[in-house]
Formats: sequence, structure tokens, C-alpha cells
Amino acid sequence: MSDLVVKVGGEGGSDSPTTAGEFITSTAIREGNSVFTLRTFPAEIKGGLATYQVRMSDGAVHSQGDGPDVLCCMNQESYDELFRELRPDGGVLVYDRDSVTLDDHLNGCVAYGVPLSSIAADQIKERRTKNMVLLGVVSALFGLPLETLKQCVQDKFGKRNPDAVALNHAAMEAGHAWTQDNVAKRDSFGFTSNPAMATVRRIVVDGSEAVAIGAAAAKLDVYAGYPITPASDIMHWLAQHLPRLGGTMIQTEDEISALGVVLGASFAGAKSMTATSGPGLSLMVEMLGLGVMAELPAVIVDAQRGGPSTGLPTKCENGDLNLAVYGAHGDAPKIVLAPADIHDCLHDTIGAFNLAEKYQTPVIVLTDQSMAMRTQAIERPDLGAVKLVTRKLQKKHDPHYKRYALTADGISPVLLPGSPGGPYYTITGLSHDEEGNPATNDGDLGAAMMDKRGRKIASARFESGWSRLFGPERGQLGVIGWGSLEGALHEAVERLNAAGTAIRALHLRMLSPLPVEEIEAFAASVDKLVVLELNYSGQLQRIIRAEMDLKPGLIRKYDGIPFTPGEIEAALRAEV
Amino acid sequence: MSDLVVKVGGEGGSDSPTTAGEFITSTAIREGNSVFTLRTFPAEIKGGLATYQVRMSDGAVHSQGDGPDVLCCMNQESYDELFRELRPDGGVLVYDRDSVTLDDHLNGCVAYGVPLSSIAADQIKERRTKNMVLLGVVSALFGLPLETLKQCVQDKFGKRNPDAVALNHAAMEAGHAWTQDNVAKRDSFGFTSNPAMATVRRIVVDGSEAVAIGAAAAKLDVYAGYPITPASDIMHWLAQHLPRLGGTMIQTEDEISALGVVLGASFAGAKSMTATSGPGLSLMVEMLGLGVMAELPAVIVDAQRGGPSTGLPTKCENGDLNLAVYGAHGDAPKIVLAPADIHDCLHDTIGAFNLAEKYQTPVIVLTDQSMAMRTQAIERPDLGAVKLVTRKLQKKHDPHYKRYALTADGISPVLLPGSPGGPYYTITGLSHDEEGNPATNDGDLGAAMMDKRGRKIASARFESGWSRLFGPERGQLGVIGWGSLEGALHEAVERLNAAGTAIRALHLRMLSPLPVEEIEAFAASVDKLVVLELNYSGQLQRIIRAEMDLKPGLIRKYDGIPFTPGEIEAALRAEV
Amino acid sequence: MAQTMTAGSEPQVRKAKDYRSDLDPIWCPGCGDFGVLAAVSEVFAEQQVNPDEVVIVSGIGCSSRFPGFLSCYGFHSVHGRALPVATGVALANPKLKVLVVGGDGDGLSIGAGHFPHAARRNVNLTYLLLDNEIYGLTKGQISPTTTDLSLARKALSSPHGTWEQPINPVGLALSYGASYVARAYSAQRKELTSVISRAFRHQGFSFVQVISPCTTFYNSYKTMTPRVRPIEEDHNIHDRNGALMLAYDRKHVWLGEFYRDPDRPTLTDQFEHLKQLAVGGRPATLEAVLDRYS
Amino acid sequence: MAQTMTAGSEPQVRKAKDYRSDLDPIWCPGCGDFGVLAAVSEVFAEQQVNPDEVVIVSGIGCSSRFPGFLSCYGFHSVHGRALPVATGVALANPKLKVLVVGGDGDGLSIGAGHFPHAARRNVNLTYLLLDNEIYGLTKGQISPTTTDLSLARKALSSPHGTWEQPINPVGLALSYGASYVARAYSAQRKELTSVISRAFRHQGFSFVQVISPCTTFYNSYKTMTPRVRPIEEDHNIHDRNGALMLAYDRKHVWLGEFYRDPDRPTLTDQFEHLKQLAVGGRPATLEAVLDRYS
Ligand SMILES: Cc1ncc(C[n+]2csc(CCOP(=O)(O)OP(=O)(O)O)c2C)c(N)n1
Ligand SMILES: Cc1ncc(C[n+]2csc(CCOP(=O)(O)OP(=O)(O)O)c2C)c(N)n1
Ligand code: SF4
Ligand code: SF4
Ligand SMILES: [Mg+2]
Ligand SMILES: [Mg+2]
Repeated sequence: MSDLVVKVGGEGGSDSPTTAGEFITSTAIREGNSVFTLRTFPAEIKGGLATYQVRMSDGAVHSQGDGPDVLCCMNQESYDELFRELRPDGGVLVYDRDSVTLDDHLNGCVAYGVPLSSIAADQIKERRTKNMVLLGVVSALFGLPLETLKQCVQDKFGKRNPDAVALNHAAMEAGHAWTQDNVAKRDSFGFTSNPAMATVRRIVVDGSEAVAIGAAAAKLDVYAGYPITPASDIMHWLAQHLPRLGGTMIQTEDEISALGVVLGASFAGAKSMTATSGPGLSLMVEMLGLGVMAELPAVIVDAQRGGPSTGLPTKCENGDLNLAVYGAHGDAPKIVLAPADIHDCLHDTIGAFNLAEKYQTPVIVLTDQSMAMRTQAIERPDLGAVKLVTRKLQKKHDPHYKRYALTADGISPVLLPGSPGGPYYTITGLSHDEEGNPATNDGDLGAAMMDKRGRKIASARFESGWSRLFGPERGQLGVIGWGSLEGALHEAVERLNAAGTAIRALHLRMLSPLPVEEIEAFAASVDKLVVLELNYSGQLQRIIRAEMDLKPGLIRKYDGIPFTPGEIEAALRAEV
Repeated sequence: MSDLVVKVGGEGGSDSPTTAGEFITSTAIREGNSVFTLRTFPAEIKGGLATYQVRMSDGAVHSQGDGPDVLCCMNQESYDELFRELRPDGGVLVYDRDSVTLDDHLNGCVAYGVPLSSIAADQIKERRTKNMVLLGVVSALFGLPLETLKQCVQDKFGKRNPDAVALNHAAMEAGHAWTQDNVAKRDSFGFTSNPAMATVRRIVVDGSEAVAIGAAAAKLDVYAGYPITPASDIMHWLAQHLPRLGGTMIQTEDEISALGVVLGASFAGAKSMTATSGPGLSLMVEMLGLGVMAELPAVIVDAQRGGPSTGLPTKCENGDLNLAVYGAHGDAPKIVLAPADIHDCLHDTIGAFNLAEKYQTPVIVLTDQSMAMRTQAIERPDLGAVKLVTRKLQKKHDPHYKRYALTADGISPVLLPGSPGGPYYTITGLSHDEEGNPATNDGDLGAAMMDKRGRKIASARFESGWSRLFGPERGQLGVIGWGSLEGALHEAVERLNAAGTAIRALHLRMLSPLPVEEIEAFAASVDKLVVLELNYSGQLQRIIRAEMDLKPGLIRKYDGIPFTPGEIEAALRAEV
Repeated sequence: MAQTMTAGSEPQVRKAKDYRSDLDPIWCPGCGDFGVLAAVSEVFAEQQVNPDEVVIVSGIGCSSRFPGFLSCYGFHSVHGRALPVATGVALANPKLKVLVVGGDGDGLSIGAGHFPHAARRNVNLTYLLLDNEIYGLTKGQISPTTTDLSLARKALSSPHGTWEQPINPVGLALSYGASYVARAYSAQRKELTSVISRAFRHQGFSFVQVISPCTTFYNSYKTMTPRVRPIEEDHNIHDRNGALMLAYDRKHVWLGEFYRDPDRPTLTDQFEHLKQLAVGGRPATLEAVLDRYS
Repeated sequence: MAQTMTAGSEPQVRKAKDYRSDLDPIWCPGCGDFGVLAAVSEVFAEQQVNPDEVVIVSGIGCSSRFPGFLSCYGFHSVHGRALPVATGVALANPKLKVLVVGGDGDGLSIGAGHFPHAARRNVNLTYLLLDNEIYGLTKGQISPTTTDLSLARKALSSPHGTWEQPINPVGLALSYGASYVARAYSAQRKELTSVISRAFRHQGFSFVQVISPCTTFYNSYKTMTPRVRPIEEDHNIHDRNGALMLAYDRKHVWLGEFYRDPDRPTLTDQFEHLKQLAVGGRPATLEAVLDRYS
């Protein structure tokens, strides 16, 4: 099985390393590889260090891998900043010898210097094709099929800009030719196609597109949002496509308004959603409480970034769980989900709409920066097979109808505004009676309504399919994880089990309500329990401790960069 | 020891039961009694049922007591709603026989019907003096000195309105005379003065005034706030008095702006504060995160009411702890305090300013509706003895000064804007370096800064004086409480210990950081542990479980009405 | 207020009182808001509005209790957020007639950031701002429209007076690009009803500032009555700049219709247009979109 | 950017570049904000501003990175909240000169609710709204001031165009009662500098809309340059209604000073007055206040 991690670094901008990385990714996918990408961005809009890492394998890949096997440095800064990441045992450095001066110590790495800049400037007469020259070099060195690379370029620019295609093709060929003529391969890395896989129906999307597609598949009617990194791309996709699909996307004046529009639309019967990141979620807290109190279905996607406050806007953290679970004054239980990969981003968004409708509640979906900006080939969803849930409706006119009827399961049928003949009702954020009328002097009724909302949400923990298990039936150690680290955790668990340590992992995608029975069963199957998280305080670990008679340990990381499998492996090894 | 609980109910408005309750309260205080009051409000601005309960004793009182000994009903609604609260074993009902029709079943209570309305209308020629007539009746029946009552009226209206004084005096006398002439006392309740206590220097304030006075004593410079029940009275006090004391109070356009002004003022060196209730705290969440990240001292008072959402605006709940502790995306540790009585409202506000300055952090002070609106006589504060803390300042010019120096204790000296010669700096909500410059590409530095803020706040748990212990050295049961229920808890613990059950209680007034060592020591002194809270989910119980190796049980109440000592007594008895 | 109009057996002609719910208003005697409630019921009767299709949205305040007192669908949301919520209702189901009712504090203080945007987007709704120049529900603090200093001094939050310059709601609505702008006075029921009626018929964002005094905390009837004056017949209702000058006139508080632009496309028009445009004849499907990602 | 001006050894005369910090702007080449940064440094030099006493407050956006690039005290706060934070600074220490810098999204979208209130309170600060008609930092979505539809169509959030009516920042500032209102263009450095200089000297709330194009996402230099025109000499700067008409003129984008009221008391004046008034000759003490509660 081939498994190759390539990282490209250079200045963000027109000859960007990001574009190069994207073409490597799409080529690998067409060649039937699984890929896993990881991008970093500079704070500057233009300029600054941008990187794009792609792991490709003709088998399955779950994570970005450990350090890159191949590092391509397009300028000095990228070499200075990234060289320490290159795997020390024989990693390969490809660099622009026109602009990069190497250190004395290569740590046993193989270095290929290529005059990327001068090939682009002199042969192609267009400096900005430097990244395309690099692609030719990579193709020649590691066997990434040049024709497929060229086809990807053709498909991307072809219609709009045939001149660009010609120029880029020339640059790739020049890079390829120079390498074949001048470089003697001294490393053992290589790319392998997987023709079988190439025929499977897949779509290539990043986490943002996956969420948006999921929402569209769930028949989203109204999207309202305010731009924020790394959530904006969801809005951009919907701006483009939602009208075509019969829905409406509105960019509001702020996040409070966005959730206000969403709740208003939901009241009127629409499936509605907003997406934001931490600062926006903080602003939505009052509206969230209203959604819980008024029992309105709504989906709120939070693409988490580094916090607190403006924090690390282009970095990755899973630190908004507390806010999602506890956000809102008073007790306001709601459903909180966390997709773990790009496939989940699509399907869990559909699931979020279903849960929102079924339980008549705001559902928060926690994704993160790494998923929002990571491209992956996932199985094309079978839209015909998607099951959608609609809120329990009161369809017939019934003079005794009560909007907030105190039912056994806490779910009261909804008579939608517009329904003929009423009984008319007004919903309110005040404590109310079964009809919806303010009942602010009746504490017992207020408590009964609190119980209703509480038991309704609590019962959602028995929904199935919101977790995944890895490893053997029993373990010396059990790891509970959540969020985007699943892939790395999966890989670490496989390695450790392969090395003879029995480790199980339970990866949760529903965090509120907490599936306590499931966690109990898992805990019973292991000797020791630890929670793995990408935040400072161990937010899930604290919630588990708060709700259950368990005292798991904690492994955490909070420097804005996802775990590598190696890091997890080392940390887990230390626990057993 | 006398101990008398009187409750007055009637229509909110000009002949309001509230005014009657207030005069009973001030009279009892002048007569050297301890008092504990409890008020309820209708949702209507005018009209609706208003009640005022006052417990008076020549000894100490800690709570509102159990049901009233004496219930005064000024209209039918008050009788219909409140009669079930009257103590069944010989309680006294005083009612307006002109407007109230009694049920057949008096449950063994003593009932005195008095023509309150006709005395007011016919003898005094002013229907609105009905509440004053009632005061005369109460005075005659239970020995509350008429002269002191009259003096209180004189002191309240005398300067502004001598005619009102005369009218009210006449009404009181008429009620008193009618009772002496027509009623044969058939109950055993009576009021006792305590002349010794009457000479102690006390002030009579409600919780809102106490907070405002505490802030003024802490030398508050800038107050910014937005009206909300039950916090507005803090603003009203400061609007009146703060300018006289050299400070500034501004009513902002919303709560986000209020905390914005507070943080801006703090940056410029001022002691600044805002006060709000749940919905406002929800809106402040993003700003709170900024305060934590930028390390700005600030005091945020949250007078909790019933939630979630608009909830029960005139009722009592201690349900905002989660939001105070976990509010803000990312990990944003801050200090959270909770005064337990009116005395604390004053002194803990001073403490909040001191902690905010010392630890350079937002401090949230959780009071609640019952304290905000409860009048009590407390020891007059010795302003000369108040100790104030100022943030650690960088006073000398030092070219190597760094605003966010990574110190061992996490506290970095502050060079205030306006300081000559700099080094100038810009603070930011972005992850930053020691100088304050954005450092959004350096994850390790971001983590180091997270650690700095974390250890700074964690160390505040060793501050002393933020808890109180009741009961014997060791207990069969240990109760941990927080918030305004302390008095009722104290009383219940005394009763149970008197009855031979060994029960200890630890009442916490600092909830974040959690004083884990202190709780551990307490837990070690009892056989079983339970947390007592005025909210649905047991918010403190969950935090204790999350942070410590303890699994306390939970006793909770969430109908908007504070615990009575009897309720706690019964619940604790069930635990042992 | 679960008042039922038994389906199929509605009265032939609905009277104003048929639009009232069973819930009694919690307002103080004399509160200006009673007049507005009566006017809205009359407008509904006059236009024989179908209550099935009406949604009234409000924030928090005395005036914001409005929806519950009428027999149609309502959403009493949170303080200052009525316009976003109402925008959501309007977008979700363009068949619904959306009425927004709220106070001066609700709309111009905490909600001040939403007003410009709802107006410039021309959301299809009628916004009645019940202006009593005070925060009624929280017991009388000054608001952004408080003008009378002697009244302001009685407010608990401004015992020493205020120097803040009050906001002119009609001026703002015009600056924000509202397509219908009017002012009325709850003490003049006939004119009030007629203005609300026209606002409710307008397609797009119609704004009516209703002077609706708070008899408990800021009783401005006495000082207001001599200041108001009906807009002259010759005022050109399509001239926005002229309307602005009228709004900022210092001598009188003009009542009536300031401005109307019946032709501006509404937000609903825009989104319906987008859907048509995007579909471009052939129905778009998600499958077709997914093809691009394959 | 901890740039030090060693105390006691300051240069006799500070040059514009002395006011720049060590931090290099992260802006794209050609970004209009460079011009504003240069103009502000020049104004500081011209007025020989003491950097000890300057606090620059901003929200979030490309333009909001401004404070860090100057050598004085700064607070880069959160998106849309610069005005409240700046109000706090101004109230806490009236000796500080407060400059607020932010974008059109920051100030007119998420921050839209604070602008009216800072203006009508006449907070003592200068507010430079760097208007590029787009959200720069989040990669070019439309903003409340986006006017050019062909440019808007390129924005990621509005590929099919927008029908929303843009906001006129100068018109709003005037409606809100700002006591100084001007407009400038970052491409006209001399005029820009002179306007900022006058705004910075103004006592009270001075507002300058600076047209400052985003070369990356909404390069409006070409379309803007022919539309701008200096305000005529005969414009009466004390006539607010005249200024409004100029603001809403559809033919030209007028540049220069629209309105100035040098006499209106500032928020600081008000609060200093209150303190005096309250003290009334004798110093008030908390003890004396407590006596009332005894
Ligand atoms: C977020 C939030 N802040 C504050 C409040 C308290 N509050 C309720 S109504 C109100 C203002 C009422 O004034 P206005 O909107 O003018 O309505 P009116 O009562 O005068 O009709 C305020 C401040 C609240 N409910 N929510
Ligand atoms: C609460 C919140 N919402 C959204 C964002 C994301 N955000 C950052 S800057 C910005 C808008 C930038 O536009 P503008 O204010 O016009 O400044 P410019 O970049 O154009 O100078 C947005 C939406 C944020 N930081 N915080
Ligand atoms: S307080 Fe004022 S606004 Fe509220 S109901 Fe009473 S009169 Fe009306
Ligand atoms: S994106 Fe636009 S506004 Fe931002 S720095 Fe670049 S040119 Fe300037
Ligand atoms: Mg009002
Ligand atoms: Mg902008």
C-alpha cells in the first residue's frame, strides 16, 4: 500500500502553494487514491506563509499523517518555517534553488534543488506559473501521472480561460522535463494509482461544501448568516446554489439577526439554518435560549477556530463545546452534534435537521477549521435514500389544540402559522402555559414546562448512529474522542493494537444529550478511561465527569494545530 | 425570642400592600428587630396581585421563614391565592371584610374581619389609605408600636408632603381604634422590641442598594448599564449618587455596549462595572471573552431571575452559573462570585473589584431577584476599614516593558494609557505575544498565553473568606450550597442539629475558580455529600463533579420561589 | 388566548372585536397602546383580513405584549429582535402578512442595528413603533426618543437630567430607505387607523411611528397634543428629501404620510426573482449540482 | 510594536514617521488604508500630538488592524464594538484623545446599533469609517454600503447580484446628530489629511467617511474617481438640513466638510457638569449618603 504525504509551502497569493496542493489532491483522487489534506493560512490577505499538505494512499487514510515525506519549499520563509516538520529518516526536500538557501544541516534528508523561478520566468515568461513548474517536478519525481494533472488543470480553467490552460500545461511540462533531465532520484517515495477505486462514485468536497450539500439534501428553505472565517464558505455555496434549489439565502447584518431570521423562518414552518464560528456563536446565546424556550427547530453550524475571543481565526481548536452545551442563561438543554470528518459533515448536517424537526429544538453542529478547509473524496450521497424527518404537525383543525401540550415524551404537535381557523396562538420566550400564553406567576407550571423540555432533549440520547467504535472488544485503555481528531485517533489505535497494546476508542458525534448508557457500556469494556480533546480544559471530559460516575483522564492539545497520529500514539502509550 | 411572619397581599398600585409591608419592616427595624422580607410582583405594571412578606424577630433571622403566621388580605384575589400558605396550626387571617368573602373552611385559623375599605372611604375620605388602616389594625393586634409606625411615615413623606403624613396618620389611628373597640384577640402572636439592638449602627437597604453602595465604597469610576428587571435598581442608585461621588453612570443602548464601555474604561485605568440579568448576560458573552483575553479588570453583576429566555422575569432562580462559568467560546476562565445575603451584596461587591484588579480579569457577581428586592437592616459598613486593591501597575518608564509578560503567577504589570513615553502597545482579542502584538501563527505562544491566563485564575481559589461553614465538626450529611438560599439552609441545619441529626453545611461564595481544597476538606468531614441549588440541572453540583473526585447528590428547586427552611429541612431529613 | 374561529363556520363579516383574543391587555389604564390595539383591530375589520394569514412579531416591552391580544398567529420574541424574526417569517412564507409592533427602546436602542437593514432590504412587513419616549416595562428609564427634559428628570435613571440628543424615528426611517414612512398619534384614532390601514396595504417595508404615551411614567399627552399637526395636502409623498425636511422641522410634529415608494421591489420579489433566474427554465436539482463535484 | 519614545529624550519636533510603529501593515499592495495611515501620521505630526495621550480603538476587519501600526496606545477590540469601547475610554480619562477606526461592515452592519448613540451623545472622539464597500478581511462579501452591482456580483456571497439599497454613511451621521460630519477619499491625500486634521481638533463626535477602496476584492478606484467632487465653497457648514440634501444628492459623491456644530456640549462636558452640579459646592461623601439609610 502506498502512503505519501506531500507538503507545499510558499507565499500566499497568485502563484500560491495552495493551488499546487489542490491539483495534487484532485489528481490523486482521480487516480483512485484516498486523500487527507491540511491547510494553513497567513493572517495577511495577500502574502505571508501559506501551506498545503496532502496525504495520498491507494488504501484508506484517516488523518493528515505525521510529518510530510516530501516537503516542497517555494520560498525561503517556507523552508525556514517548515523544514523541522520534514520526517528526519530520509524525507525529501524539493526547493526552488533560485530563492532558497539551505542550511548546513539536512538531517539526513534528500534535497532536490530545482530552478523553479527561472524556469517560470525564462521558459514560460510568466513568473506566476512557478507552482505549475513545481507540479511537473513532483510528477516526475514521484510518479504522479502528468496527464491526469494536466486534465485537472484543463477541467478547472478550460471553459473560462483556454490561454491559462496552455500556459499552465507548458509550465508543468517544463518542470517535468527539467527533472527528468537533471535529477537522479535518490529516495524511495512513490505514488500508486488504484484503478478499482477510481470507478467508485465519489464527490470531492471540503467540509464547508459538505455541510452545505447536506443542508440542501435536507431541503433547507432559509439560510441566514454573517461572514466569518472559517464558516463563510458554507454561505458562499448556498448563495450560489440555494436559489436554484428553491431556497433563500440571506446575508444578515450580524449573527444575532441571522439566528433571529432562522427562528422566525422556523416558526413559519421553514427548515432553516445558520453557520458561524466562535465569536458569532457567543453573540447568538440569547437567541439560542429563545429557540429552546419556544421549541423551534433550527440548525446552527459552528465551524470552530482557536479561541477565546478573536483568538486564532485561521487555526483549529475544538473549544466551543462548553458554550454550545451551556450557552444561554437559565437551563436551556439542546442538542449538540460534532461531525468527525468530511463525510459526516454532509450526513450529520442532514441528521441535524432531522433531530431539530423531531425534537423541535435548536441543534448545534460543531465542525472546525481543519474540516471546513480540507478537501476529501467521499462517496457520492445517494439522495434518493436520504430519509427526512418533519416536525410532528397538527394538521386538522381542533378547537382544543394547545401548542405546548404537556405530552409524555415532551413533544407537542405544531399547528403552523397560516393554518386555517386556528386556534391562534402567540409563542413567547416567557414561561408559558400549554396554549403558549405567558404564565409568569405560575411557578409549578414553569417547572412542568422545564421538565417537558428537559425530558424531550434527554430522550434524544437513544438515537442511534451517533458514535463509532475502534479497536478490539476489550481494552487495557479506552479512549473517548470527539471532533475532527477521529482520523488521527483511529490510526493511532490501529498502530497500537498492531503493536500488541489492546486499546479501544469510542468516538462520539452527539455530545448533548450525552449518550450515558453507551459510554457506560464502553467504560465497562476497558480497564482505564481517557478523553482526548483539542482544547485547553477538557470540555467533554468535564461533561462526562459531571453527568456520569466516571473519572476519565484527559489528553489535550491547544496550540491550534490538529493532533497527528504519532502524537496520539505517544500519549496513549504513556497511559498504559 | 419573638419570631413573627406577616404577609400582606393585595392589588399592586396606589394602596399597595408593598407600602404597608415596607412600613412594617422599617418599624420592626427601628424597634431593634432583625427582619427578612420577600416580595412578589404581578406581570402588570399596575394592578395584579402583589405580596410582601416580612419576618421579624428580636433575635437573629436568616430566612423568610416558613408560611406566614399572619396573613393580611386586602382583596379577594389575595385571599384566594394566599390562604393556603397560612400556617395551618392557628395562623391568623386579617382581611378586608368589605371586599373579601371567606370560604367555609378556615382550617383552624383565627380570622379577624375588618372593614378596611369603608374605614378608608368613610372616615378618612380617601380610599387609597386602606393600607394605612391595615397598619393600624396590625399594630393594635400584635403590638407593633403605633408611634414608631407613624414616625416612619413621617420620615418618609414629611419633607415632601405634610398633608399625606396627616392623612396616613389618621388612617392608622382609625384602624387601630376600630380594632381596639371591636376585636377580641384570640391568637398568641406578638411583636417584641429589642431596645439593645436598636442602638447598633445599621443601614436599611435592599440587595440592589447594597451592591451599589459596595461599588461606591470600592471607588467605582464608570458604571454602564442597560435597564432590566431585577438589576435596574443598581443603576438607579448610581444615577442618583455616583456623580456626587465623582464617578460617571451611563445608560447605554444595550448590554453589549454596556460591557464595551466597561472594558474600554478599564483599559484606560478606571474601575468599572455593569449590572444586568440573564438575558443581558447572554448578550455579553462575546465581550466577556474579550475581557478575559485582553486581561481587563471589570465587574459584571448578574441579578438572576427565572430562565431560560425571558422566562420568569419577576421570580427567583439561581440558574446562570453555567453561563457565568462557561460563557464565551473557547476556554475563557474568569472569576465568579455569589453573595448569599444583603450584607454580602455590599461586601462581596467590594471584594469583586479587588479580585478584578488583582487578577486583571472580569469578575461576575451572581445575585438574584430575591436579594435584589429584599430589604434588610445590616451593620453599617466601616468605610475607613475597607481595603481596596489596585491592579499591579508599571509606574516607571522601562523600554523593555511588555504588557503581557509571561510571569510565574500569570499577572503582568499594567502600564496605563496616558503613561508618558510608552512603550506604546495595542491590546487585542487575537492571540498575542508578550508585547500584545497579534501572534496568530504561533500556536505554542498561544498555548503559553492560555496557560498564563489559566494559572492566574486558578490561583484565586486560595483567596480566603469566600465561604461559610455551619453545623458541627463532623456530619452524617454535608450540604454544599450557594446563592441566596444560605439563610434557609442555615436555619434548616440548626433545626436538624437541634433535633439530633449531625449535619454540616458549606456555603460557597466563590464558584470559579472552585475552591477544591476546601471542598475536599469539607467532604472528608461528612459521611455523605449533597448539593443544594435553586435551578433545574444542579449547575454547581455538575461543576463539582466535573472538577473533583466527588459525586455529591442534588437537591434542587426550580419553580421561581426560594426554598423555605422547612422545605430544606424535609429534603435533608430524607437524605440521612 | 387560544381563541378559535371554527373552520368553515366563520362569520360572514368580521368585526373589529372578532380580531381580539381572550387575553386582557396588561396595560395601565390610559396607556396609549390601547388606542393602537383598537386601531389595528379596526384596520383588520376594514380590510377583512384573514387572521389565518397574519403573524404579529414583537420584542419585549409593554408595547411588545401586543401580539397576544389579537386573534391571529404571533411571536413575542426577545428584546430588540422583532425585525430579524419578522424577516425570517416573511422569507419563509411570503403568503403571510407580517406586522411588527414594538417600543422605542426595543426598536431604537437595543434593536437599533436591525432597523436600517430591514428598511433598506425592503422586507415585506409593517412596522408599528409605539413611541412613548420611555422604557415602560422596566419602570420608566429614558429612551433614545426622550425629548421632554422635565419628564426625563423624573425617570429613575436620569434624576439629574440628560443632554443626549433624541432620535427622530421618521428621519431615521427615511435615511434608511424605508419605502413607506408615516407618523400617527394614538390620541387621534381616526387618523391613526387610516395611516395603519395604508401602511398595511403597502408592499414592502412600511414604517409608522405611533406616538403612544405612557400614562404611568411619562405622560406626554398634554405637551404633545399642541405640537402635532397634520401634514399639508400639498406635500409630495414621493419626494424623499422633502419628507426628510418635514421630519426635521423643529416647529411641529407632523402627522400623516411622509413618504411612499410603491414601486420598489421587496425582499420577497428579489428572492422570487433569484429563484426564477437561477432555475432559468429548467428545474435545477441537487443531483445536477453534485455532478460538478464528481 | 512596542516602539519606545524614551521618556525625557523625545525629539523636539515629531515627524509623521515617528508616529508609525515597528509593525508592518498586513494590507495588500494598493489597499486604500495605507493612505489613511499616512494621513493620520501626518495629522499627528502637523498637530504635534503627544502619543502618550492618544488611544486608537478599533473593531475587527482589515481596516481595524489600524491601531497596531501607530505608535500610541491602542485597543483592537471585537467586531462592531469599537464605539462602545471608545466611549468607555473617553469617559474614564477625558485627557485622552480618542480615535476610532473601522470598516463599513464593522460600523454599519454588526456595529450599526452603536453608531446612532455615540453620535447623539456627542462622545468626544473622532471616528474614521474606512469605507471600501466590502468585507475585506473575510474575503469580499457585500457590505451595507456596496453600491456597484457589477462589483457585487463578483462577491462570493452575492453571485446573482443584490437588490439591497446601500446605506449612505454621511446621511446617517447627520440623521444621528453627529456634531461634525465629513467625507474624504484616500486617493486624495492632501484633502484627506486636512479633513482628518479638522475632525481631530473638533470637540465632540466627529465623523469622517473615508472612501478607501479594497484593491483585492472591490477595486472601485476607477468608478469612484470620476464621481467625487469637492463641496462648494458656499456650502453653509452649520446648516444640517442643507448638509443632508448634499449627502443625498444622487449626481455626485461630495467630498469635504458637510456639517459642524462646535458649540454642542460633549458627553464629557455633561458628566463633568453633573459632577459639579451634584457636589454643589460641598464635597459629597459616601458616609453622607449612608446617613440616609440609617
Ligand atoms: C436583553 C434584554 N435587556 C433588557 C431587557 C429589559 N427590558 C424589557 S422591556 C425594556 C424596554 C421597554 O421599553 P420600550 O421598548 O420602549 O417598550 P415600552 O415598555 O415602553 O412599550 C427593557 C429594557 C430585556 N428584556 N432583555
Ligand atoms: C462576531 C464576529 N462576526 C464576524 C466576524 C468576521 N469578520 C471579521 S472582519 C469582518 C468584516 C470586515 O469588513 P469591514 O468591517 O468592512 O472591514 P474591512 O476588512 O473591509 O476593512 C467580519 C465579518 C468576526 N470577527 N466577529
Ligand atoms: S407602564 Fe406606561 S407603557 Fe407600560 S402599560 Fe403602563 S402606561 Fe403603558
Ligand atoms: S483585502 Fe482589501 S481591504 Fe483588506 S487589506 Fe487587501 S485591499 Fe485592503
Ligand atoms: Mg417605550
Ligand atoms: Mg469594508
